[in-house]
Amino acid sequence: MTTRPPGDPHDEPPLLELRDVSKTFGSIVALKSARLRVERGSIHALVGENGAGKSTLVKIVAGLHQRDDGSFRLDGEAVDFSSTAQSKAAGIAVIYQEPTLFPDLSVMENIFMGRQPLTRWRRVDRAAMRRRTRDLFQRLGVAIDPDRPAMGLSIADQQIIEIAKAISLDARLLIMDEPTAALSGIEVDRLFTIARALRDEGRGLVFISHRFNEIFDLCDRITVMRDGSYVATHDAADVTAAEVVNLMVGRPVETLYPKTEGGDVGEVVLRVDGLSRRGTFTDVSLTVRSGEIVGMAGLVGAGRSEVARAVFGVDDYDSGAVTVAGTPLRRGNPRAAIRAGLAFVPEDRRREGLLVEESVGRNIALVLRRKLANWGLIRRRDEDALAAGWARTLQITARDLDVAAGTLSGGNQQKAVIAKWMATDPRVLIIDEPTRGIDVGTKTEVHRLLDELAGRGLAILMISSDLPEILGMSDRVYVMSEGRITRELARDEATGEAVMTAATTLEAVR
Amino acid sequence: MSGVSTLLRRREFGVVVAIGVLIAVTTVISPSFATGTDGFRNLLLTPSLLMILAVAQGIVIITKNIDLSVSAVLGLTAYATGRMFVDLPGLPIPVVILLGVGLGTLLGAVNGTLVSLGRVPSLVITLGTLYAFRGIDIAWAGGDRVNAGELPREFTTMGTQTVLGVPVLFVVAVAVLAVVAYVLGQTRSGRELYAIGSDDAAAVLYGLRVRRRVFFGFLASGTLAGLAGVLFAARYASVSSNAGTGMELEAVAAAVLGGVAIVGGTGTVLGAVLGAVLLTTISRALPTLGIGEFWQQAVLGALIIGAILLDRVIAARQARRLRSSHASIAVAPAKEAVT
Amino acid sequence: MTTTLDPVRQTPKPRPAAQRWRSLLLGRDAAVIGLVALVWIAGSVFVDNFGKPNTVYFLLLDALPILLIAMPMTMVIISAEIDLSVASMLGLSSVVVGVLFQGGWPIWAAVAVALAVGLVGGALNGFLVATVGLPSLAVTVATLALFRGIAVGLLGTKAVTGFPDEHKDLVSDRLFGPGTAIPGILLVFVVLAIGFGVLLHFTPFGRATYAAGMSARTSRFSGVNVPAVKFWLFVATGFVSALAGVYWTLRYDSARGDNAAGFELAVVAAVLVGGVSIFGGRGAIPGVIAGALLIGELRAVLRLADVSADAINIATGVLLIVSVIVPRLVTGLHGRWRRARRSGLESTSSSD
Amino acid sequence: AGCSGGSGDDGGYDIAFLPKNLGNPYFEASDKAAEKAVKGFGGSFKEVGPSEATADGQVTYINTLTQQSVGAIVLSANDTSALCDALDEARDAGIKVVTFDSDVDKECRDVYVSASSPKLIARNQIDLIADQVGGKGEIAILSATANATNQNAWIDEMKPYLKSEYPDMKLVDVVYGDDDDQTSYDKTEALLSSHPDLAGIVSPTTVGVAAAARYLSTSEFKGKVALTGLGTPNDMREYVDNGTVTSFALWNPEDLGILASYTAKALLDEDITGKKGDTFSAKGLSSDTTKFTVGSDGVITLGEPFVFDKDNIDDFDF
Ligand SMILES: Nc1ncnc2c1ncn2[C@@H]1O[C@H](COP(=O)(O)OP(=O)(O)OP(=O)(O)O)[C@@H](O)[C@H]1O
Ligand SMILES: Nc1ncnc2c1ncn2[C@@H]1O[C@H](COP(=O)(O)OP(=O)(O)OP(=O)(O)O)[C@@H](O)[C@H]1O
Ligand SMILES: [Mg+2]
Ligand SMILES: [Mg+2]
Repeated sequence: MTTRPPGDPHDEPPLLELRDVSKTFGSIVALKSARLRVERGSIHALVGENGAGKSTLVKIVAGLHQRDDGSFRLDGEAVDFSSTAQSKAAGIAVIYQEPTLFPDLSVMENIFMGRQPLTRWRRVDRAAMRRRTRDLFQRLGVAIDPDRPAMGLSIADQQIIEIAKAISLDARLLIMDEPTAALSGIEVDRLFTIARALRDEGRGLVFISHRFNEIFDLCDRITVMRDGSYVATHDAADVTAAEVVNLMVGRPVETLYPKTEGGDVGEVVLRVDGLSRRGTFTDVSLTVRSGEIVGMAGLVGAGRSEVARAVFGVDDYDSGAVTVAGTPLRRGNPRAAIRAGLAFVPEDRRREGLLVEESVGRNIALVLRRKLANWGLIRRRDEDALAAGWARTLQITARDLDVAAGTLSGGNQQKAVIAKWMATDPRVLIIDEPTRGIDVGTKTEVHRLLDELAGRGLAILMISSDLPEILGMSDRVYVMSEGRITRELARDEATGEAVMTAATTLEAVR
Repeated sequence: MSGVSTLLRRREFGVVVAIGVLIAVTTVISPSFATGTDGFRNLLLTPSLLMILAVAQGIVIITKNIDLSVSAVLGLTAYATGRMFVDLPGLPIPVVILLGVGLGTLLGAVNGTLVSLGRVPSLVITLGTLYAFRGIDIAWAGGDRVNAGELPREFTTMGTQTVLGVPVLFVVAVAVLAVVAYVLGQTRSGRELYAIGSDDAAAVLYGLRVRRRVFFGFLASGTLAGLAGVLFAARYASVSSNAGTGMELEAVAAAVLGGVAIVGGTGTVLGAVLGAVLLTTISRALPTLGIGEFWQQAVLGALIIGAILLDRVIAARQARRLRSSHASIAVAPAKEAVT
Repeated sequence: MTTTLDPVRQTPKPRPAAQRWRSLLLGRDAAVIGLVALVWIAGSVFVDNFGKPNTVYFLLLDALPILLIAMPMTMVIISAEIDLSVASMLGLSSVVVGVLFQGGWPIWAAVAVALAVGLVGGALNGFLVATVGLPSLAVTVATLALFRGIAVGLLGTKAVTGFPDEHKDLVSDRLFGPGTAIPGILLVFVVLAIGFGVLLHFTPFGRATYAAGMSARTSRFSGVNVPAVKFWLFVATGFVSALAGVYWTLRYDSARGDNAAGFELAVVAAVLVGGVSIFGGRGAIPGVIAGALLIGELRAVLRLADVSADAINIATGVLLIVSVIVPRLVTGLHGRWRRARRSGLESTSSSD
Repeated sequence: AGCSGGSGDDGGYDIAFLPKNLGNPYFEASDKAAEKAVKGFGGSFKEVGPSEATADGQVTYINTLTQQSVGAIVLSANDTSALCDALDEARDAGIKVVTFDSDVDKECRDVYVSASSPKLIARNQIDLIADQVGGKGEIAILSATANATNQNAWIDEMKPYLKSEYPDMKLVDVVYGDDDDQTSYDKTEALLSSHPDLAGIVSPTTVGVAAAARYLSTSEFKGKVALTGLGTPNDMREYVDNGTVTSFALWNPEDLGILASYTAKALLDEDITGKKGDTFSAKGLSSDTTKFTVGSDGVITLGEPFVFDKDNIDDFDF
């Protein structure tokens, strides 16, 4: 199967063509004039900053949202989906940015819901379903029990089930909105192998990611969006990452990792001693000094987030101790941690970081609500002033501070979470996946911010699955594997190779 | 896992054991409780109506909704059934039964339309229709009561008749249970109800017809409540406007007692039905066990608390089990990924 | 295309106070308050005897238990929970007062014990919901049966009556002398309403309540002690329900196990009509007060117009449904209208 | 306005009936007859009431009637003392208060129209059941609500009478069907399962006796366990015909309604004030009596309960 030359529209209509699509949510313009043209037998990357409108475009194709204006053609025919059922029937499979599983149902029912194989009596054929699920997992190279409920699966496992679901649909157009955000290298490789095979069968694929190496590795063509509008489409072979970034941001980006070398590192502020939680992590000890950014690397599922959550107190642990500036922390008590000067930006922004229905202002003031109160009463003016101050400092983009936090783009949501924690004037910041799903432009801003905070004497523990980020930002790196810290690397020892070796150590031993 | 151990692990099994123990103990104290002809008949007859309501409630709760109006639907259809016999004496009994059930369906459709099209929480809507339907019932019936003498004999005997010692009403309830359990457990549409209850946002993304399914859930609930209303008229042979008052919470309690989680997505209608049986058996057994009739409700309340606590313990155990089996993602030997 | 609709690349400010007022005046609360006034005017014009001091007096006395319990219930529902056991607690408190009074206790001591029972019952709900983490709908359906069962168990279906006049007068005396409209007992409500209003809207605890209702998870990650918040809300609800039970006992001079049976739904209806979202995170005290008054007022009007109890029930039910459906329709239509207008503008501009 | 007592548009008598609850056939019958009587003497009639038989529900309606300044309130009370404050308020506003069927404390009303005297009823009921069970064995009572004044008064009279007249009969249980059909039905069932040796049931309430009869008629106890009580002929006809019940008693609820109406009229006309010895007349009763006298404590008595059985039941239709 050959890749069809991106060519003559009169020859044969493209698989998918969107022109001048617009969409508003209330007063928020998500799309102004978006354009996308996907050929059969090609993998098409859709890139753009956070809030550029990629996911919205995908949801319009899926029939989840309806466009306000513009044209939408499938195989040259104008279509109008009013539900995802219709797009599915038309042969479109979508992996949404957010995993969408039914926690109470078994993994296999999650994959086949609504189209379960039937026996003669129109009964659900569980045996056949199980068999087909096993086959799918085999193709993806994972071993998940088809009968277990989806409840309790890690984000990575959930993402794999989403992928299995989409593949099983046998669609002619497969759209993947950041499918790799929670996956490790090996899983990403498998996904890519499958994606290429699908392309070679003549299907069209749309791939959304913020990771350029993946985009250039996988995709044939790239469409860039900015602020809800179409910017350009190029063959992947014809452009460089830097050029794409320029198109996305509309301005050149100087450097991704604005790390100040050789800053002042003070005494130990955060000390974790022999922290263990059965089945999750074992004997984790680490220190973070003031003014230092300590990276925490590892494969997905290594247990880094769990350690962070236990340290902050939202999760319990079995044994060990956490001390902040010499004072031991009570376990399982986030309030004590906050009082001691700990701040925690969690990995799941929308569910753990923000009240998505609440205004940006109140989100920023949430942690500090008690300190804001005078004689037990909060004055609106104080709340506004605090929020406005931090919104300015972090350059949050929003219409005003009264809009719901959930309507901000991913990057701005992340800034709002950081703002809410900076407002508490912490001594230690634990930040989990600081730039997951954040566009390049905002990424740099976040990195500069972290560097600046460290420069002001904050102790930062940064968990990241983005290896360049770890290498570029950390003064020191801990590597975790299967719930244990396998290595501690100084900045000059920390190479990609060293980190990856340590991250896979235990697996190799087994 | 062997069949037996799966059975023992089922939540429903615990309820069955509880019912069994209760009946056994009570019968030892007062043999006529389960062994006399009437005792045995009543053992099955008394819970029958609540069993049907529990199935109705079960369907709706599984979709993460709730139907507080079942009792009012029951009351209204019961009265309508009686009225039809009085006002339209020529109508054959089966037609009246169908019309009665049909009225339930209609009322269910009202709930379903308001909840699914209006996209409004069902607790609010069915609380509203609970008031409204009951109000209509009272307005229509006023102080009137349809008496046994005004109903055809064949109809009222159906309410208490037994076939081989098993009351007809119980047979109907079990038939309803069997059909609904099959649909929920074994058909695509039934499984979709579970999916919707488990996460309705995901169900929308998935392309399931959430609104339609929820609508049909309420339609089914209304229909079953209508059926219960018709049977109520047959069993008590006397209907006034307050028939079934307060049964909405009993139905919810039965479902919860039987392991249908109020948060949707889990539980079975079999459990709900067993919950109904347990609930009615308790209130019948307590006087025999020497607990004053006035204390029954208190015991019932304590029991429901016990049941939901038990569910919590079971769920926690299962969660632990799932976590320890988490190594699922352990990378399988890199097989040829694409065939 | 208008520039105001564009995403703005500038630092956001708080919304100007004028705009906030506008959205408040066009909001849900204002609509309910307007409706209260409307029904009042309609009642005064069309119904004999409505609008006299006595009507107001009895209306307030009748609505008082709903008004009282609606205050903590509002906060419970905003925290995304629900308490269906309030009416049973009311009945239990009433029975406790009755039984102790009958047993020769001084009335104030009986009342104190009843209020303590309210605290304990609320704490039981709170413990099961907040600490153990059980769903409140299920828990409070259970305690609905439990509290009512204890009440009925203690007193059977008997009633204790004959409370001393000086205590009954406490709840029935008029604030400004005989013939005037305002019952003195309303002061208790005013204090409570101000207390809960300030607590919900102007304190860290109130912010925590909203946060817990919007996302318990985010709240926990932000150092909000969600279980504590919910626990205390249930305790408060139990306490106020018991207080309403004392009121009920003295007002009707009757301590019975089945006092206010089924009343929980009326309280929930008032709260929801008042604009509180059953999903939590949304709602305000002024709207709820208006909601409770609206229901009470509607009942008074209909009763004075000799409309029977059944029609009153229908009206309550319809009001409840309308109060949630209409805002939906309005936002839906508003959106459609705006889209239509926008595309109209665009087509004219493009034809230029 | 309206202190002068019911200066309605319809010529003077503005009378409101307040039954224990709406939807109770007994009160339906009496109130319907009362309506006819009131219309007959040119008054205006209305019936209002709560849907559940509770005191607080009645208080609200008494308050409303007070605001409407009706001429007289005729009520059957759900509680002896709980209604007093509301009734006092009504009387302060010049409204006449008549209780019928079930009384309140005598200070809170003008007169009470009693269907019969507790003593007469208690004896009648015990005699009936004794006759049916042959004067010995276990009996039980299925009552209305536990604090229904009239029921309790009758039960209190029954106990000593039973002891002195029928020493071989034993009262083993009193249960409460709350005047609710379904509850009464279920309570009957419970009664029979917890007292296997029960010989007879007395249910001095129309709802209860009908429900109990319906239960018995389809159970194995039909014909074995005797049943009597206070019931209406229309409710009980079927069970008398099929042999479940031999005899039961009641006064005529229509007469009671009519008498209560005339009592209210007499109060409004100031023919009577509630003093012992006052007399007035009533028309349209099924019996020949037209002259009634107020007894002590302001009680007016309709008469003795009437016993229905196979031979006479078909002469009645209510
Ligand atoms: N349901 C919604 N209601 C209101 N605004 C929305 C909604 N969905 C998206 N938006 C807004 O539309 C714009 C585009 O969002 P979208 O999610 O499409 O961006 P994206 O390119 O996918 O960003 P990311 O890379 O962060 O996923 C954003 O400003 C976002 O806040
Ligand atoms: N939802 C969950 N329920 C129970 N246990 C979980 C869950 N998610 C993860 N775990 C446990 O925690 C361990 C680590 O999970 P997780 O994937 O979050 O690791 P991580 O190192 O934080 O990776 P990342 O942050 O990159 O996703 C898993 O091995 C598993 O035992
Ligand atoms: Mg996106
Ligand atoms: Mg993680």
